[in-house]
Amino acid sequence: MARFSAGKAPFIRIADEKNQGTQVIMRDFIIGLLPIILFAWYKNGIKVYLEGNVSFLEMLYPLVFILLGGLISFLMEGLFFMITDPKLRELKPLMNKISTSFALIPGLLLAMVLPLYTPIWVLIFGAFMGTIVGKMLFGGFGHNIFNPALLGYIAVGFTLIGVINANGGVMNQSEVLIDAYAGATPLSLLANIKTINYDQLVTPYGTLWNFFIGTIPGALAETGALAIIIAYVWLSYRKVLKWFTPLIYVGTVFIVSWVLGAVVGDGGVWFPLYSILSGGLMFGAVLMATEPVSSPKNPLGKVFMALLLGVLTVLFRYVGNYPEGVGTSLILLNIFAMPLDRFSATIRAEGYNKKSSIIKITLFLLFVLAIAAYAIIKANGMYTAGGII
Amino acid sequence: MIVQKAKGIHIDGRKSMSKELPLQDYLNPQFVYIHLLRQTESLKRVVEVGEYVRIGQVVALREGWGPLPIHASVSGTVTAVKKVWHSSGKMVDAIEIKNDFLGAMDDSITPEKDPSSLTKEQLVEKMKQAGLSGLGGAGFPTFVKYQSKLPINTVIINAVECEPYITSDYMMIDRYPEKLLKGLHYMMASVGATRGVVAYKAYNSHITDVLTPFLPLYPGIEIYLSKDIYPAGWEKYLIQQITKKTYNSLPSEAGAIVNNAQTAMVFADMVEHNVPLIARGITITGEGIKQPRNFLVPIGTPVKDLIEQCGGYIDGLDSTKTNYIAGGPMTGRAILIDDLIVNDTLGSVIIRPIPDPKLSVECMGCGKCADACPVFLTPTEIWHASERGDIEAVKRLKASKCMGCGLCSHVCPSHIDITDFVDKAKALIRKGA
Amino acid sequence: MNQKENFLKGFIKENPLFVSVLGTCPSLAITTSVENAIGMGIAVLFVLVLSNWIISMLMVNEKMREWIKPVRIPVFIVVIATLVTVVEMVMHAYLVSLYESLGVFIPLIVVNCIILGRAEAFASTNKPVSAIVDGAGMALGYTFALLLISLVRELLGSGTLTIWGDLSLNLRFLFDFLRITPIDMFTKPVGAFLTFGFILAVITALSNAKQAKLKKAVK
Amino acid sequence: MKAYFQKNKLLLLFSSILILIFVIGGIYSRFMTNQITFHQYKDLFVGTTNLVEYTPEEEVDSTVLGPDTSLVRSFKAYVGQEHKGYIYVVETKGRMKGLQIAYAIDLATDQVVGVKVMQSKETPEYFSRLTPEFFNQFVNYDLFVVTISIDTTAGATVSSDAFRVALQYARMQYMKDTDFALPTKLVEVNSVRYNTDFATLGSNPIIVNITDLSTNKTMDVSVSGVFNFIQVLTPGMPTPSVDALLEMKNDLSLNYLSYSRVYAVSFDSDSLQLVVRTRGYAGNITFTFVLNAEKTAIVSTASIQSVESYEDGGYSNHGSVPGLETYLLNRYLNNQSIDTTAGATGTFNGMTRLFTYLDLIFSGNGGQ
Repeated sequence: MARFSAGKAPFIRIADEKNQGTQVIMRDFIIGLLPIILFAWYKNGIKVYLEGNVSFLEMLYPLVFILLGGLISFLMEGLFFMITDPKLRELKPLMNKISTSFALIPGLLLAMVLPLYTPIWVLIFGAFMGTIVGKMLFGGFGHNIFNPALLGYIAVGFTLIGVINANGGVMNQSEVLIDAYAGATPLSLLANIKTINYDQLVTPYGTLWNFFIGTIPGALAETGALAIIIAYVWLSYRKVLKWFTPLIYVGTVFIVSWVLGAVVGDGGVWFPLYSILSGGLMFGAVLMATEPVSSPKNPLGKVFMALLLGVLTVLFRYVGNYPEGVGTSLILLNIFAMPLDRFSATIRAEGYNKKSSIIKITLFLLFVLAIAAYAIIKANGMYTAGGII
Repeated sequence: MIVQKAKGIHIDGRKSMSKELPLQDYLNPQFVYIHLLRQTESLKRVVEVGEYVRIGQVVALREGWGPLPIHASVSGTVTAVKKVWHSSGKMVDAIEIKNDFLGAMDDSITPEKDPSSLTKEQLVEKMKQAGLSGLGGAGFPTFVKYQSKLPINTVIINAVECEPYITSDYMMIDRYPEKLLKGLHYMMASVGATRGVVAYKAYNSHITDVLTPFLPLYPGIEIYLSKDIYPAGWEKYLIQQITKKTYNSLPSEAGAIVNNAQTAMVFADMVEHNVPLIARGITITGEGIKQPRNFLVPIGTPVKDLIEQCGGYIDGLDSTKTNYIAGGPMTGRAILIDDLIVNDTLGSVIIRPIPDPKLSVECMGCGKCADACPVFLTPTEIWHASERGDIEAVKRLKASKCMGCGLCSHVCPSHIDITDFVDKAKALIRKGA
Repeated sequence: MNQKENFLKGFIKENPLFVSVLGTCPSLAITTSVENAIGMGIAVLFVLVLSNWIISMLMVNEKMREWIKPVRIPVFIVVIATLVTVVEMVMHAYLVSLYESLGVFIPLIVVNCIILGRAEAFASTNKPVSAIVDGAGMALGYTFALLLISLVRELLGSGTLTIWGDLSLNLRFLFDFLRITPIDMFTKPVGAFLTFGFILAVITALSNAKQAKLKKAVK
Repeated sequence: MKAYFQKNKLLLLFSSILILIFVIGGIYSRFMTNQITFHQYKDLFVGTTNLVEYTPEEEVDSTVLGPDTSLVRSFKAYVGQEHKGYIYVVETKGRMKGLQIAYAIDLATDQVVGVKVMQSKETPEYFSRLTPEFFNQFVNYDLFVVTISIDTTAGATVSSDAFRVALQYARMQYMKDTDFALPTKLVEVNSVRYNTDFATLGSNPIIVNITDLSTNKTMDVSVSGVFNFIQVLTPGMPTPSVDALLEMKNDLSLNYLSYSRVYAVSFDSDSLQLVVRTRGYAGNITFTFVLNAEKTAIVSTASIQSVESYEDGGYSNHGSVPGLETYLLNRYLNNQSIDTTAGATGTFNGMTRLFTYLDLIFSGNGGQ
């Protein structure tokens, strides 16, 4: 007699529908990346080509670089599966496995946050640190503590940035320095002059419109705020990411830096705008902070994480030694994602109107406020409003 | 999203397929099988093999905290006591009755002379005599609710049918609108409630049309239109929406009783004609059969017969390639063989082709389950905590709040049976406690 | 167990660093160059062979064993510390640069788990000859492990291979040929942990595979 | 062997693709880097068709020019097959470390033909003051000039001085790479002083003691505020050659720049009017003082001409220009202490220099 009972309720699952499920999420994610990739290609390749500065082969390079990043991490994951699991040495099971483990994404993202003209071996090294060390050694997709792309980026950033600098290239005048660390990006300018003044921070790059479009120095794809916003709209429409996480993250940075700007400088709205449009904030908020595996699972936890990310980014950016604080705060909060998840899940399950929940939420918000206040007070001593002379 | 208000998810109803044809009577199956099981309690058989039984004759007794008599649904000879499948997935003893197609009634089935003069206690007694238990799916003995010591002022008829596919309540109300209101009227009388509510989904405006002519006859009865979301028919949700009150364990704390629509109809029959629970409406639907429709059948009818009545399977499908879902698709149970018998809690059978095996994918932590949960739990956290065996954490995460609606599994993009893991966590609490 | 097996077990089967994971602190700290690994290996070889021999001589008699047992740890420490002091002084006198680069890790051999562990687990219950063979095998296995780590770290970290003193191999041309540069990270503690972890993983995977094969053969 | 390939073909395929990416991608990336380099440097050397990077056989001992100066890259520039010149990328320290400047030097004429900033961490505010004129002075700059002298840009002195140091380095490297040698020195500057004699102070503001190496004679000459030769003061000495005087000017502007910051323009002995010019932040500030008969103190200030910048309300609230100058001058005249004025360091420095100068010439005349 056949087995009497089969399968588990519910029998209608969204995942069974045509345009749902894990693979569809991956497809949607890659579609969401397209505008950013195209922007990176336009900024670093096509635009320079149209201005007549480079040859056709050179024009293709940014695109090839990003795609190579994806391919490298794909191959590495495949090799890892083949070496560790004898069952996966045939093409079909291997492809099934890889297609459900988002193999392309870490490499693509990594290539997008690295400067153009990073040597290929550095890219391979970064992909290795991200995919193998950061993802597969932790148990594969779904078990990684850190965002693989971010881990690769940090590994490259802390060990091989000199190599990238030595290879760093110039294509046209607007991008004398493409490298995020080398010193010509808006944020490192701020870190150098420690002055919050529109004429000194924004005018060298034109207007804030250039910041929005993305024609300012920075890594391959991180400057294109417009392209990232398009990706954000698509990804939240397809429900690949929760719409409020990037919004709260960017909003927190906006508000805290507005206060910071008002305390130190002239308090104009340009400073928070400058703050959210420069560096990798937009990119990190939309594509890194929403990475599902390494961030809290429940909505309240996501809100908590986004708030913390916002204030920590301001703290690391304006008070720390390095010009960019997005990567550091992300990797720090990746570690705390699990406790944060448990903390917020308990509050959520108990109900917000319970006394204990109110106390917990209040304490958390006070903590966030304390960090923000510390950042502002500290920055007040470090920055000046800056007049001429 | 993150603000805590009652919520749910709209699921494609797929109800139209079984609404095309009207309710069909199928009152005389060849054999009926009366399961000797109600909820989790075994019944005491009171008839012997070879005995002749009439419709409405007591054949078994439920004992324990909710004692009920169980009645024969056709007249004929008890031919055997054998093990048959129950929709809960177990094999249980059942009384097999061979129908003699005479329709002989038991003596107790006589019209009541003056139903309106019955007292509360008499009505509750009738409820008990009818062997009435919740026809919605839980199978909870109905009279127990009406013995509540707390004051009850609202009786709610739950005809929401929030699960997809199922239309039996809708079809039954369509045919017997007055019986529903009568049943509700008697139910209100048996507990002294002043307010009666019939709740169903807003898009079923047809029901409003058929009920409206009878509403003036029964004072205190109103209509509540619910949103088209799942789980709108959840008892707690319904009471919260209608009475604006919430409760912890029992609906009576909020002064309300919720009953299924068909329960009310059976009760109306019982009060006026002394007909106990012998038949119910059932939906036979799904993509796997030619003509889905609803039936009014005696309890104990084999589903196989009903599938034949529906015109059989679609081309290229036979019973070996078919999945039979007993109950709703969200909370029911999939069964691979058609040896299924209609019992008191089986409101629908959905026949679908066996789906392809799915790739197993790791949890990617998208958090859609936490987002969908109507009681604001975080299923992944509960799952991890129960895997660690951390009972304290499971308790802190309020796993006991879960009502098993299945939405978390429903929305999971990775085909993970999260509902199952949460059930295990709940079992862990029970074991630990 | 014959003496050959006794000697060889220290290399892979019971490798003090990779299998028992003993004495990791000095191992990770000093493996920035091959020279350091060789120097450390020689020091450990000297101390381990002699301490094993002396301790097994002390404990060879049943009566002595009974007598020493309650105070055996102090006794072992005294023996080892004496030997380590000898090594330290000799090194300071004749191999100054090595002495300086190994630094505090030479005196710390006293509390190295490998030496005390072998004394406790093997030398105190075995005959002097076996103890010497065991000590030599273990020390050489440890050296082998150090060499493995230091080879990777020095090659990737600074692009050279310093074998002894001036005898060093500059492999920068290889890097230049491949258009890459040494990865600074490998000379830092991060690189030590990464290298150690990867070698550990490979060795564990290999031994797991071997055991699975054995199990299959038995079945 | 064949069986092994059969068994592990997928593994081998994946590995070989990875190696292929490493090799071909590496070559592509390398090619790209070379292309970028070419695009970066080609406009330095007009008509260059090929750049070959090389490591100099002998590097300059950079400690001469300070620890922060070093050669980053060096190229040989070719037009077709013909070796035309060199490009040196020198890293030095301006206001910040890491200022990289590339100089292209033409082999045929020993001239600097192009200069370009490759990387800078300087404050854009100051750096943007380096005008095209500043860079144009490098075009066809003759390395044959004995002492390198470039006109610094006001407000960006430190940054523009870095260009001089880097050019010095590039020239030293160029000397090592080619058989280029500097010509012999024509003149030696021994000392520089201000003229404190009111009789000649207006016409000969600065007096330089030089040794004309061609005739080996030591003499005093007077130069103007911008180090232009005026006349020989030591009697009986021949006027040095024009080349020698040019070299002297270079040397002065290189090593004695501070003397050009403040100097007397004229002195009228009848009206006792002394005109002194000092260098402020934005330009020259010219004072006209009326002195007492003993020429030891200032009686009154006739006029102050200033082009200092106009901040709203004057810097540090001293009223409109020349509010700060007047304020400081009054404090000086009343023997009050003079503190740095925040936000007006340039003007303040100019004023203190002026006071030192005034002290000098008054005390040279017996005053306080």
